[in-house]
Amino acid sequence: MSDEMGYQGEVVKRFMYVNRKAPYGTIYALENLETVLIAAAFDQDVSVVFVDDGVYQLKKGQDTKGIGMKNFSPTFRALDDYDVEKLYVEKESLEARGLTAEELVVPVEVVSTEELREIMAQQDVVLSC
Amino acid sequence: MSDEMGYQGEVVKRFMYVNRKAPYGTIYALENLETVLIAAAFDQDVSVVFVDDGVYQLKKGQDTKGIGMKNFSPTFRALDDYDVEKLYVEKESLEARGLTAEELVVPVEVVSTEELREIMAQQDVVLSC
Amino acid sequence: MKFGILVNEGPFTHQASDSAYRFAEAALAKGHEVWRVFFYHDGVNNSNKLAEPQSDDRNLVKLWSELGREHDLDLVVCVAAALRRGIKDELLAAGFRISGLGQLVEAGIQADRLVVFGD
Amino acid sequence: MKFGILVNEGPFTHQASDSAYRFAEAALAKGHEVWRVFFYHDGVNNSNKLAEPQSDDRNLVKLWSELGREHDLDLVVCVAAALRRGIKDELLAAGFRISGLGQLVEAGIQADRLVVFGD
Amino acid sequence: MLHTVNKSPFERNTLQSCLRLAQKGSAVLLIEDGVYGALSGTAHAGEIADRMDDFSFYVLGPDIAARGLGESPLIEGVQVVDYGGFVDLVAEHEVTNAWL
Amino acid sequence: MLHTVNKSPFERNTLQSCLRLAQKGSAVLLIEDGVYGALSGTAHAGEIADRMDDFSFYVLGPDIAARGLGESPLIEGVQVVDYGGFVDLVAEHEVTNAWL
Repeated sequence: MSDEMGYQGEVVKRFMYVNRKAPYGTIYALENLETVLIAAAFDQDVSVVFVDDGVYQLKKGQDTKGIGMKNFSPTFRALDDYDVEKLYVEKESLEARGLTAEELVVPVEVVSTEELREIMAQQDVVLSC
Repeated sequence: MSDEMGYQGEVVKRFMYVNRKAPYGTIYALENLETVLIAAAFDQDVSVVFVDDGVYQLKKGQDTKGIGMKNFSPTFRALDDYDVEKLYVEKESLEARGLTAEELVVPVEVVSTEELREIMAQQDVVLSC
Repeated sequence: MKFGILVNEGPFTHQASDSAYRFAEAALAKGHEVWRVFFYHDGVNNSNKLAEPQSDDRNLVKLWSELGREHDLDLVVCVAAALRRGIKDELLAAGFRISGLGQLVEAGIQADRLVVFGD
Repeated sequence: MKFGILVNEGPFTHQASDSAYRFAEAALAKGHEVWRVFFYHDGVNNSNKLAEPQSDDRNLVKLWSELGREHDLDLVVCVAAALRRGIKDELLAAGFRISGLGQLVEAGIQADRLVVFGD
Repeated sequence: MLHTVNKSPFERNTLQSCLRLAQKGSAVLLIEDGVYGALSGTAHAGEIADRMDDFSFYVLGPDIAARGLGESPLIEGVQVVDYGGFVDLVAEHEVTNAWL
Repeated sequence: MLHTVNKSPFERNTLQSCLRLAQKGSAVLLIEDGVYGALSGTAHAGEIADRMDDFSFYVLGPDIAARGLGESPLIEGVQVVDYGGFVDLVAEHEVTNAWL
C-alpha cells in the first residue's frame, strides 16, 4: 500500500478515474466527473485519465442548446481549483479520432500507451467508466 | 404498405424483431422475447432474427442456477405454439462465434447476409435490440 | 402522418428519452400526429414523478407530461417492465398510464411509422 | 479483508447488480468484511422497495435488503443520482440509506479493495 | 428503409452491422454518439466513406454541435439535418430501423 | 492488478482496451458477457490466445454455464473460477480495475 498521511492526518490514496465513454449519449461522463470533484474535496491524490471515446469529453466548442442537455464541459476547467492537476490523455486514442491537444478544453498531459500503463500501475484505487 | 386482413378482419403487418444482444448480461433479450409473444398473440406476421451476439440467446444448455437468474431459453421453444415459425439466424454471425445450427435450442433457418437483407426489406415494422 | 414512438431507456442515463422527446416535438410542429408513446425496458422510469434533477438541468418527466397535456398524447408505460422496476400507479406523473405490451403492438399496427429510441 | 463494492446499474436491466450481490455473498462466506456497498448512477434503483419482479424471478431489492440485515451491511444510495432518478426516502427498502458521494470516496479510502460492477 | 445508428463506431459494432445488413439504396441517419461515425480523418471514417455509393448518409446537427464537432470536417457527402429533418426522413421512408 | 472485463469482444472494444492498457503480468478476469472472449474457435479468440504469455486469464464459471457454454472449449490456459475464486483474485491483487 502507498498510503500516506494528508495534511489533516488522514489517509491519502491515489485515486485514478478512467473515462472511456463519450459525453451526452450516456450520463457516465457527467456523473463520473462529480465523483472526481468529491475525491479531490477529500484531499485524495486524484488522477483523471481520458482514453478511447473518453477523449471526446474534453472536445472544445460543445454547444448543447439543440439537444436540451446541460453542457458540463466547463466543469473540467474547474478541476484546477480543486487541485486536480493530473489529467492524462492517451496519444493513441487522440490520434485515432483525428484530434490534437489544442482542441481540448483544458491543458492535459498527452501520454503514450506505455506511459499510461505505468501511471495506472501506481494507483491505489482505479474507477473506470 | 403491405397491410392485409387477418382472419378477424384486422390489419396484419409484418413485424420483424432483430436480436443483436447476448442474453443475461442485459435484460433486452428477455424483454424483447415478451414483445414477440404479444405480437404473435395479436395475429401479426412475426419474424424473429438473430444476428451478432443475438445468436447466443439460442445456445443450447443454458444453466443459470449459478447466477441466480431465470433461464428463459426454453421460451424460444414455445414460439412454435404461438405460430411464430420464421426464425432466421445469420450464417456469418453464427460462424464468427464458432457455432452451428445443431447447437441451438430451436430449429432455425440459417440465412446468408444477402438473404437476410432481402427479408428485412420486406417488413412493415422492424424492432431491433 | 401518424407516428408511434418507443422509448427503451430511462431519463438521464441515456440520451434516448431526450432524442425521443425532441423527435416528438418536431413531428408535432410539422403537423404530424403522435399516436402513442410507449415506454418499455428502463423507459418506464420516465414516468416517475419523484424525479428531481438539478435546477439547471432538464426534467424529462415533466417535459413528457407537459407535451402530453398540450397535445393530448397517449403516454403508455409497460406494466410488466414497470412492475419489475418498481414503477407503480402512485409514482406516475400526470398524463402517463400503465398498460400492457399489446399497446406497443397496437402502435406498430395503427401508426404509419414506429420509431425506436434506446441503447 | 475489508471490501467496498460499487454498483452502477439498476436491477434486472444489467447483470451488474446480480454480479455484485453474488460477489458480496461469496466474500462474506469467506469471512471477509463488506465495509460498504455504494449505489451510484442507475444503481440507485436497486433500493426501490416497490420493485415486484415475476414470482419465478429473483428480487434483487429484497436480496440486498436481506443480505444487509444478516450481515449488518452499510447500503448507501447516492443522493444526487437518486434525486435525479426519483428515488426518495419513502421508496427505500429496509437497510438502504441515502447519503452523499463522499461515502464512495470514503469506501475507496477505508476499504482494502474497491470492486466496481457496472455497464 | 431508414436506418438510425446511435453508437460510436469506436466503441461498438453497431454501425458495421447496420451497413452489413442494410440494403443498398437505404438511408442511414447517425444520431447521439453515432455522430462520431460521420467525422472525416478518424480511424473509422472509412466505414462510411467507402459506402457513399451504396447509401444516403445523414447526421443529426444538434448532436454534432453538442459534442463540439460543429466546426469539424465531416465525411464528404454526409448531409446534416435537424430534428425536423429527422422527422422528414422517417416520413419519407416506409420503415425505420433503429440499430441499438 | 486484477482487471475485470464484462463486455463481449464482438460487441464492444472493452477487452481490446483492457489488454492494451494493462501491464504485463496482470490478471484478467472475464465475467458476464465478457466470458464470450474466453471461447476458442471464435473470430475474437486470438485477442486472448495471443496474449497468454503476458497475462493470467480467468473466466467466471457461473457466467459460462448460464450462457450454455459449459461444454464449449475454452482458449487453452484460461482458468475457470467461481464467485469465491473471484473474491480470492480480488484479495490477491492490491487493486481491481473494472473495465466497463
